[in-house]
Amino acid sequence: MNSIKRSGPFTHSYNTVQKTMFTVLLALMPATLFNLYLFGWPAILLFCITIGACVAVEAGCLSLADRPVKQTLSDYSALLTGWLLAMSLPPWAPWWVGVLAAVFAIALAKHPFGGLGQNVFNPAMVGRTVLLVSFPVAMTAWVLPHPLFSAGAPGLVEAFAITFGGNMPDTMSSASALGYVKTELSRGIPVTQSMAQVPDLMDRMMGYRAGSLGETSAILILLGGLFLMYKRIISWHIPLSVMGSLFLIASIFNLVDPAHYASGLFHLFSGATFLGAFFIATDYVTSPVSKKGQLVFGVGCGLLIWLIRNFAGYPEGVAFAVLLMNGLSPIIDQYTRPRMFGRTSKGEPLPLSGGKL
Amino acid sequence: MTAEYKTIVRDGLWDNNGVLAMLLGMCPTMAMTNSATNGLGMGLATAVVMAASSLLVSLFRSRITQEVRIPVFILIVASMVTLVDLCMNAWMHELYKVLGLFIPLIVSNCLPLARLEAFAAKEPVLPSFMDGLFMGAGFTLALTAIGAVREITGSGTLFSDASLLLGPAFKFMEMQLMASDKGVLMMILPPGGFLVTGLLVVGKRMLDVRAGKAIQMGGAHSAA
Amino acid sequence: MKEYVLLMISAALVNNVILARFLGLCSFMGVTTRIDTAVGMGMATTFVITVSSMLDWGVEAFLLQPYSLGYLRTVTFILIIAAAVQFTELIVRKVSPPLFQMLGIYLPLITTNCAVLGVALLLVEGRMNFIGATLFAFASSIGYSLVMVMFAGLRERLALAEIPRMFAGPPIGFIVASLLALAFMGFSGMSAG
Amino acid sequence: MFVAIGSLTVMGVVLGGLLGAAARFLAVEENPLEEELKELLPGSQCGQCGFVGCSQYAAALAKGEADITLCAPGGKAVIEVLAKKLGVKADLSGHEEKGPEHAFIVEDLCIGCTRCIRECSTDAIMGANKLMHTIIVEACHGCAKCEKVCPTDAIAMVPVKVTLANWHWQKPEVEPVAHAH
Amino acid sequence: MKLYPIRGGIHPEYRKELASEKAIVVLPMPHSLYIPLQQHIGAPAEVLVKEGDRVKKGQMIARSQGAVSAPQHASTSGTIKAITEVPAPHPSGLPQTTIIIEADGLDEWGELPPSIEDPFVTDPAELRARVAQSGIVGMGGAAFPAAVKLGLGAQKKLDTLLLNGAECEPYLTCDDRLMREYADEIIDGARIMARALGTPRIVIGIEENKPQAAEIMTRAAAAFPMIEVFTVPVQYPMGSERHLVQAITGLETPARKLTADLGIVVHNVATTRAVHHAVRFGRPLLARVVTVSGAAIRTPNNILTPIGARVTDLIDFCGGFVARPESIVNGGPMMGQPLSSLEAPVVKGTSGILALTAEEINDKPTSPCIRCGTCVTICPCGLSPLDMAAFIKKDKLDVSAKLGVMDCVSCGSCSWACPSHIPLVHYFNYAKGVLRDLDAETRKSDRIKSLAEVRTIRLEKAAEAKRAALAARKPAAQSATAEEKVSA
Amino acid sequence: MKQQHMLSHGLILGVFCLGFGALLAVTDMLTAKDISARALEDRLNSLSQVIPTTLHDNNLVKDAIVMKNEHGKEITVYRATKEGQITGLAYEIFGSGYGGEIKLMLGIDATGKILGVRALAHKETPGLGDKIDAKKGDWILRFSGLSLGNPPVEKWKVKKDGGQFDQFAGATITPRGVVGAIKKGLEFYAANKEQMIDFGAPKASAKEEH
Ligand SMILES: Cc1cc2nc3c(=O)[nH]c(=O)nc-3n(C[C@H](O)[C@H](O)[C@H](O)COP(=O)(O)O)c2cc1C
Ligand SMILES: Cc1cc2nc3c(=O)[nH]c(=O)nc-3n(C[C@H](O)[C@H](O)[C@H](O)COP(=O)(O)O)c2cc1C
Ligand SMILES: Cc1cc2nc3c(=O)[nH]c(=O)nc-3n(C[C@H](O)[C@H](O)[C@H](O)COP(=O)(O)O)c2cc1C
Ligand SMILES: Cc1cc2nc3c(=O)[nH]c(=O)nc-3n(C[C@H](O)[C@H](O)[C@H](O)CO)c2cc1C
Ligand code: SF4
Ligand code: SF4
Ligand code: SF4
Ligand code: SF4
Ligand code: FES
Repeated sequence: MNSIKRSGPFTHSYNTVQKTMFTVLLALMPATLFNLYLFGWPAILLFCITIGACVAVEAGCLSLADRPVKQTLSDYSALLTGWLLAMSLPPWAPWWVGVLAAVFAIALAKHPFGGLGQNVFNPAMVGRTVLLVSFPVAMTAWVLPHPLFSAGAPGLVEAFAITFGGNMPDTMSSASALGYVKTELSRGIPVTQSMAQVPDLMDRMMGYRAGSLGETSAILILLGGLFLMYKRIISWHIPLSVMGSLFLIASIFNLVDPAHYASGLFHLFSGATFLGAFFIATDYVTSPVSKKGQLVFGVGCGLLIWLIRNFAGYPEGVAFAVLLMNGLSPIIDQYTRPRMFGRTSKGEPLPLSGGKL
Repeated sequence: MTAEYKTIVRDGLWDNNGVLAMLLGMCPTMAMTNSATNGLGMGLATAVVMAASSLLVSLFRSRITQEVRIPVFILIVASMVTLVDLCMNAWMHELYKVLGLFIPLIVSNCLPLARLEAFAAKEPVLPSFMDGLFMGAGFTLALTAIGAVREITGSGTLFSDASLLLGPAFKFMEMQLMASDKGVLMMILPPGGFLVTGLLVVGKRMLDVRAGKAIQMGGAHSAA
Repeated sequence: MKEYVLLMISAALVNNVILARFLGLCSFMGVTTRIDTAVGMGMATTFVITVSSMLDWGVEAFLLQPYSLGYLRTVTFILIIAAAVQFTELIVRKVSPPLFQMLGIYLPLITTNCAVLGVALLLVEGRMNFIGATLFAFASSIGYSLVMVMFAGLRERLALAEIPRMFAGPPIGFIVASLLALAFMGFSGMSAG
Repeated sequence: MFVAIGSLTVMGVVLGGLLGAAARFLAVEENPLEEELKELLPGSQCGQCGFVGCSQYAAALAKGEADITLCAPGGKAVIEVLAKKLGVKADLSGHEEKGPEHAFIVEDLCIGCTRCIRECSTDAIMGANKLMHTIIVEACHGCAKCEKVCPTDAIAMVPVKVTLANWHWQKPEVEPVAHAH
Repeated sequence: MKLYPIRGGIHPEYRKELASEKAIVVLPMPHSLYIPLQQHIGAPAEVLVKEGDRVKKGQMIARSQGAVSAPQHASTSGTIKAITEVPAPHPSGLPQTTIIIEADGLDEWGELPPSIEDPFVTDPAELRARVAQSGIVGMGGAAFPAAVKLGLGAQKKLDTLLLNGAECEPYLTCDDRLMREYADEIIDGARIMARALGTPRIVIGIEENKPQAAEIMTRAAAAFPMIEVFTVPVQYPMGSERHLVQAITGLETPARKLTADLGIVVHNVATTRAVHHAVRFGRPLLARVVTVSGAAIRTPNNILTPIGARVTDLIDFCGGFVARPESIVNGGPMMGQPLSSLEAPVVKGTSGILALTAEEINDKPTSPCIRCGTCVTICPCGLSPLDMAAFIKKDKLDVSAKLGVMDCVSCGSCSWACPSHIPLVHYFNYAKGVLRDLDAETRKSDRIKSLAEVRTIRLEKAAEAKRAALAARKPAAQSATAEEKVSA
Repeated sequence: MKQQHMLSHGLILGVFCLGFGALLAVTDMLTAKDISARALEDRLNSLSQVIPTTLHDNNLVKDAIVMKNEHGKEITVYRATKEGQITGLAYEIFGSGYGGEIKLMLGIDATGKILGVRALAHKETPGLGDKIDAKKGDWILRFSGLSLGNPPVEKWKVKKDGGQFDQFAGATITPRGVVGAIKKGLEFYAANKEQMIDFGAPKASAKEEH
C-alpha cells in the first residue's frame, strides 16, 4: 500500500471502449439483417469475407507492431470497421473487393497511424474510396433487391459463383437512383423526368431499392441511430447537421431549378445519407470532439455531399465528403474548443462587470 | 576512387538520397512517376541538369557575391534546363514528348538548387560535378523505383514505352505483368504517388535499420 | 462570370495545385509541421504567385510572344519570380513590419517553390486573358494554402499520436497526403458538370 | 537573337541592382536574437556550458554554433524555452534531468579558506576567513563551482529536498495496452 | 427560486445510503493523538509546547505564523509525548512535524476564551479574531483559514454568504448528517459569519438528494428572513464554489478572481458550525465529523472525531474491513487523495475516510483515447481534457498550460467518464506540479540573476577601487606590471 | 561605396545574363530548324493516322486553311490532294467526356466517308474512359468507313441511348461524347463542304510556328 501509482478519482463509470463499439454493432443489427435478407446469399458471403478480412488484417498489423493481439482485437473496433465497410460495398461485389478494401482500410488508414484512436481518416471510408477510385466498374455494379428464398434470388451455389467467380448475371444489374439521375442529366434529360423512373419515396425509405449492402433501409438505420442517441453513444449534433444542411441546400436549389436539381427529400433518402449521417460521420476518432465542432463538421459534410452529388463526377459523395471533413477535423477542433469557465472565448479572464451571462 | 568520392557517391545514391532522405524534388517525384519509364526519363534529364549546373556554379563560385547568389544559381539552372529542353526537343523528340511540361519545372525543382547551395558553391569543380551527377543518379534511381512500383500495381506493366525513351533496342524491357484492368488504378493517380513514396521511405528505413544505421527522421528543411 | 467561377473552383479544388498537379510539394512536406507556419507560408505564397503571375503574363504578352522568344520563357519567368520575392520582402518590410515578422522567413523558400513557376507556365499554356490569368493564379494559390493548412492541422494531430517508429515523420506525412489526395478526388469531374 | 540577349541582359542588370539595393536595406538589421537569448539564460555566468559566461553562450546560440542543451543550471526548463525561441526540436534524450541541486558544506571539513566564497556568483555562501561557511539554499542555484574549488572536499551537491510543499504527482506510467514501439 | 444551469458534470453512483442514515457517533478518545502543524493552506503553525508538557483540552499548542495560517489546539488533555516527523495524510506519505499527545483519559478542558454574548452587536473584527484564535479552517476540502476569508468583508463589498451544503461527492454524508442534526447551530454560525462579513443575505445550497436536510434547514431558517434555502440539482461537482455560485446566482466567476469579487463568500456548513462553537462557547476547532464508508468497511458511519485521531482508530471503530480494500481514500472518491498509511491522522480538512474495493473503483487498464469527446462535454470548466492530456503525455506542458490545465479544478469528472480509462486527472496533477515547479524555478532564477548582478557590480567596484589605488601609488609601477604579466 | 556595391551586383548578374542569354540564343539558332521540323513531323504523323499517306502527294500542312467551327472556335482544316484532286480532309473535333473536353482528329474523304479518327488529348479516367485511345483499344478504329448515312443519322448514338455504337463496360459518357463529336464533325463537313474544298482560300501555313 505504500507505493501509490495513481491519483483519483476512485470511482469510474462502467463505460468502456469495448462496450461502446458493441453498442454500435447492436444498433447496426436491424438494418444489417434486413439488408442481408434483401440482397441474399451473395451479400451474406461478401459481408462475412469483409469482416473476416478486416479482423485478420488487424491481427496481422498488431502482431507486426508487437502489440497484444487478442486483447486489442477484443475492443471490437476492427469488427466495426469491417462491418461498416461491408455495408458500404455493392452487395454482390466479388470477394476480392471486400478483401482489398479491408487491407486499405486497416493496413493503410489505421495502423500506420498507430492503431485505434490515432488515425485521422475514417478507415472504412478510405477502404471504400480506394476501391471506388480503382475499380469503378465493380464498385458501381448495383442489383435490385432479391430477398432470400424469393423467386429469382440466387441460391447458395449461385452465390458462390457470383462472389468467387465474378459471374454476376447482367440481367440483374440495376442503376442506383443517384447514378441514374446523374447519367440522364448528362444527356439532357431533366431531373423532373428521370425521377419518374426511380423507386418511390416509400420504397426508398423501407429499403426496396438498389444500393450498397447496408444503406438502403433508412427507417431501420434511423432506428439504430436513435438507439445510439438513447444510449448516449452519439449525440444529435452530427446526424442532424449533416441531414439538415443537405436537405436545406438541396431544397433551395430544387425550388430555383427543379430541372437540374433533385429535391431535398430525394437526397435524404438516396445513397448513403442515413448510414453516413448516423454511423459514419459520427465516428469518434475522425470527427471533432466538441459539440460546436461537430455541428461545423456535419454542415460541412452535408454541403459537400450535395456538391459532389451534383457537380462532381461521382454519383454519390458521402464517403468523399466524410474524408474531406476528416481532413479538416483537427483544425475544426482547434477553433471550436469550448469556452473555459470564467474566461472569454479567447481565453482571457472574463471582466468582472460582465460576469453575468 | 578516393574516400571522398566514395562518400559523394554513397550519399547521392543512398544515404542522403534527394528523394528518400532529403525529401526534395518532390514535385517531379510525384508527377512523373506513374510509370517507370517516365521516372527514368525525368531522372535522367534532372541528372544532366544537375551535373552541368553544379559544374558551372563551382567554376564561377568565386565570382558570385552573396547578394546575387540565388538569382545567379537560378539563372544557371534555368539556362541549363532551357538548353536541355531545346536539345531534347530537337534531337530526342520522343523523350521530349513524354517529359513535356516537367522539363521547365526542373528549374524550380528544389533539389538542384539545394545541392548548389550546399555543395557546389563551396567545393572544387570535380567533386561538385560528381555530387551533381550522383545526386541526380540517386534521384533517377528513386524515381524509377517509385515509377516501377506504381506502374506494376496500377496498370500491371513495367517499363511500358521504354523503347520510346531509350530507343527500339530497349523494347525488351517492356513487360506486361497482368491484365491492365486488374491494376489498382489509384496507384497511378495522385494518391498512389504519395503512398508509394511514403512506403519506399519506410523501405529505406527498414534496410538502414537492418544495416544498423540510425533512422533519419526529417527532411532537409522540415524545421522552419 | 460563370466561367470565372468555374475556373476558380477548378483551379482551387478540382485541379488543386498540390494534390492534383503536384506542384509545391517540397514546402507541402517541409513547412507544415505547425498550423501558423502553414498559414504564413500560404499567405506569402498566395501573394507571390498572384503578383508574379501577373508580371509573367505581361512578359509573355509583350516580350516573349511578339518577338518569338518562347525559349527564354523559363529563364525570364524564374528571374521575375526571384525578383518578385525579393521585392515583396522589401516592400513588406517597409510597409508592415508585423506582416514581415510573420512572412519574412518564408519568402526565401518561395523562390524554389515550383508552384510559382508551375502556375505561371500553366497560365501560358491555357492562353488566358489578364483577368482570367489573375483569377486563376489567385484561386490556385488559395487551393495551395487550403491544403497546406489542412495538412498542417493533420500533422499537429499526428504529433500527438503514437505513430510506429518506422512510419514516424515523413512516411506518415506521405500517407496522410495520399489520403488527402484521395479525398480530393471526390471533386474530380467537377468542371465537366 | 539580339532582342533575346539584350532583354535578358537588361533584366539581369536591373534585377541585380535591385537585389543589391535590397541587400543594402536588409543588411543593417542587427541580430536581436542574442539579447533575447541572454534573457532566457540563468545569468549566473557559471561557465558550465563551456563558454565564458551566459552572454558568450547566447552569442554562440544565436549563431547556431552551440547546442541548446548545454546549460546545466538552467535544466530542462531553459532547454525548452531555448528550443521554442530558436524553433528547433529539443532533443532531451541525451539530457538526463538530475533534478535541482544545491551545495551543502560539511562543516566539519571546512577550514574556512574562502575559496568557495570567491567562486560563488550569487553570494550564496556565508562565512569569513578561517571560519566555517554555510550555504544559503535559497540563493544557490546548484552550479557546483564551489564544489570544484574546495581543497578539502567539504562541499557536496545534494538534491533539493522533496517536501510536502513541493511534492507533486509523477507522470503516469505508459499505459499497459499502449505500444511497444 | 430560479436556478441557472451549470456546464457539464456527471452523475456517478452516489452510494450515500451506506452511511446517510447513520446518526453521528462520537469516537472514543484514542490513546494518542497526532496533531500535525500544518492542516491548512498557508504557513505551518509554530510549536508552543515541548516534550513532556501537560496540556489541557482546548489549549493552544501551536500558534499561527504569518498572514495566512492557523493555530492548533490540543483535542484532549494529556502529555506531549513527542514532537516529531510523522507521515502526513497525503499520497506522498512524506513526513511532517506533528505533536503527539498521549491522552490521559480525563478530557479535561483548559481555560477557554469567554463566550461572546451577543455577536450581532459585536465588532466584526473581534469575531474574526475569535475565529482566527480558534484555529478554524474551511472544512469543505480546501482547508483555507476561515478568518482570512472573513477578512474579505473589510476589503470588498459583499452581499451574500453562501452556505455550501451540496456535498456532491459520492459516499460522503457528514454534511448531510450535520445539517439534519445540528441545523440550528449551523444557522447561528452562518448568521455570525454574515455579521463578520457584513453580508445582508445568506443563501444555503443543498443538493436535491438530501431532502431531509433541506427540509430541516428550511425550517430552522424560517425565522430569519435574510436566509434562503435553495435545493440544487444533483449534478457533480455542484459543490465546487464557482459552480454553486453560478447555479444559484447565474454569475460566472472570472478566472483568477474569487467569488468574493462578485460579492459572494462561500463556506461549508461544518465551518459555520465550528464558528458557532468558537463564538458562543469559546471552543476552538477540536473535532470534526468524518464519514467512514466504502464496501470494504464493516459498518460505515459518521463519526465525530477528535483532530489527531489516526485513520486506523476510525477503521477499528467501524469494525475493520470486510473485504480487501483496493484503496484507502482521504476524502470523497472523486477528489479525495489516496492515503499511503493507515497511521496518518485525521486533520481538520478530513471529510471522509473510504475503504474502497476494486469493484467500486472499477478502474480498467488504459486504452488509447478514442476521441469520444465525453470528457470535453462533461468538463465543468469548459476544458478539453483529451488534448491537455495528449500534450502532457508528449511533454508539451506549455501547450497544456495554454489550454487551461491550471484552470482545472481536479474534479475528476473526465477521468470518471473516460471509456478508455485514461488517468486524465493524474496527468493534470502532474502537469500542475511541474508547472508550479517551473514557476518557482523562474522566480528563483530571477532572484539569482539579480544576486549575480549585484555581485558583478560589487566586484567591478572593488576592481575599480583597486586600480585607482594602484594608479595613485606610484607611476614607477610600470616594471611591476610587466612582471605580473610574465608570471600570469 | 554602397552605391558602387549595388552597381556591381547588377553587373555580376548582368554579365551572367549576357553570357547565358548568348548561349541560349545560339542554341536556339542551332536547334530552331530541327525543332520546327520535329513539330511538322509530329503534325504529319498524327495526320497520317487519319489520312493514309498513300492518299496524297501534297504537304497537308502547307495546304491547310483555318475555319471557324460551329462553336466559333478556330480550327485548322488539313487538305489532302493527289494529282490536284482533293482526296481527303482532316480537322479537329471536340466532344465532352467524363473528365472534360476530348480532342479528336477526324479524317474523311471527299465524299464524307470516315478515313480515320484518333483521340489527340483527353482527360478520361485511365482504365475506364481511356479506351478511346488507339493505344489502349481498337474501339476508335471501328468508325473507319462509316458516314452520316451509314448508319442512319438517328443511329449515331451509343447503344444505351438507342444507337448502334457499343459503350464500354461501366463508362457511357466517354463513348457518348466521342460518337456525338464525330457525328457533329460529319455534319460540319456537310454544311461547309464548299468552303472546305475551295483552294482559293488563304492558307494557314504562314501561321505555323511553335
Ligand atoms: C457510407 C457510404 C458512403 C458512400 N460513399 C460513396 C461515395 O462517396 N461515392 C459513391 O459513388 N458512392 C458512395 N457510396 C455508395 C452509394 O451511397 C450508393 O450505394 C449508390 O450511390 C447508390 O445509391 P442510390 O440507390 O440512392 O442511388 C457510399 C455508400 C455508403 C454506405
Ligand atoms: C469539484 C469540487 C467539489 C466540491 N464539492 C464540495 C462540496 O460538496 N461541499 C463543500 O462544502 N465544498 C466543496 N468544494 C469546496 C468548495 O469549492 C469550497 O471550497 C468550499 O465550499 C468553501 O467552504 P469552506 O471554506 O468552508 O470549506 C468542492 C470543490 C471542488 C473544486
Ligand atoms: C472513378 C470513376 C471514373 C469514371 N470515369 C469515367 C470515364 O472515364 N468515362 C465515362 O464515360 N464514365 C466514367 N465514369 C462514370 C461512370 O462509370 C458512369 O456512371 C457511367 O459513365 C454511366 O454509365 P452506365 O450507364 O454504363 O452506368 C467514371 C465513374 C467513376 C466512379
Ligand atoms: C459511433 C461510432 C461510429 C463509428 N464509425 C466508424 C466508421 O465510420 N468507420 C470506421 O472505420 N470505424 C468506425 N467506428 C469504429 C472506430 O471508431 C474505428 O474503428 C476507428 O476509427 C479506428 O481507429 C465507429 C465507432 C463509433 C463508436
Ligand atoms: S551554464 Fe548556464 S548559467 Fe552557467 S554560464 Fe553557461 S549559460 Fe550561464
Ligand atoms: S553551487 Fe556553490 S558556487 Fe554555485 S551557487 Fe551554489 S553555493 Fe554558489
Ligand atoms: S478534472 Fe479538470 S479537466 Fe477533468 S473534468 Fe474536472 S475540471 Fe475538467
Ligand atoms: S473521454 Fe477518454 S476516450 Fe473520450 S475523448 Fe476523453 S480522453 Fe478520449
Ligand atoms: S520540387 Fe516542387 S517544390 Fe520542390
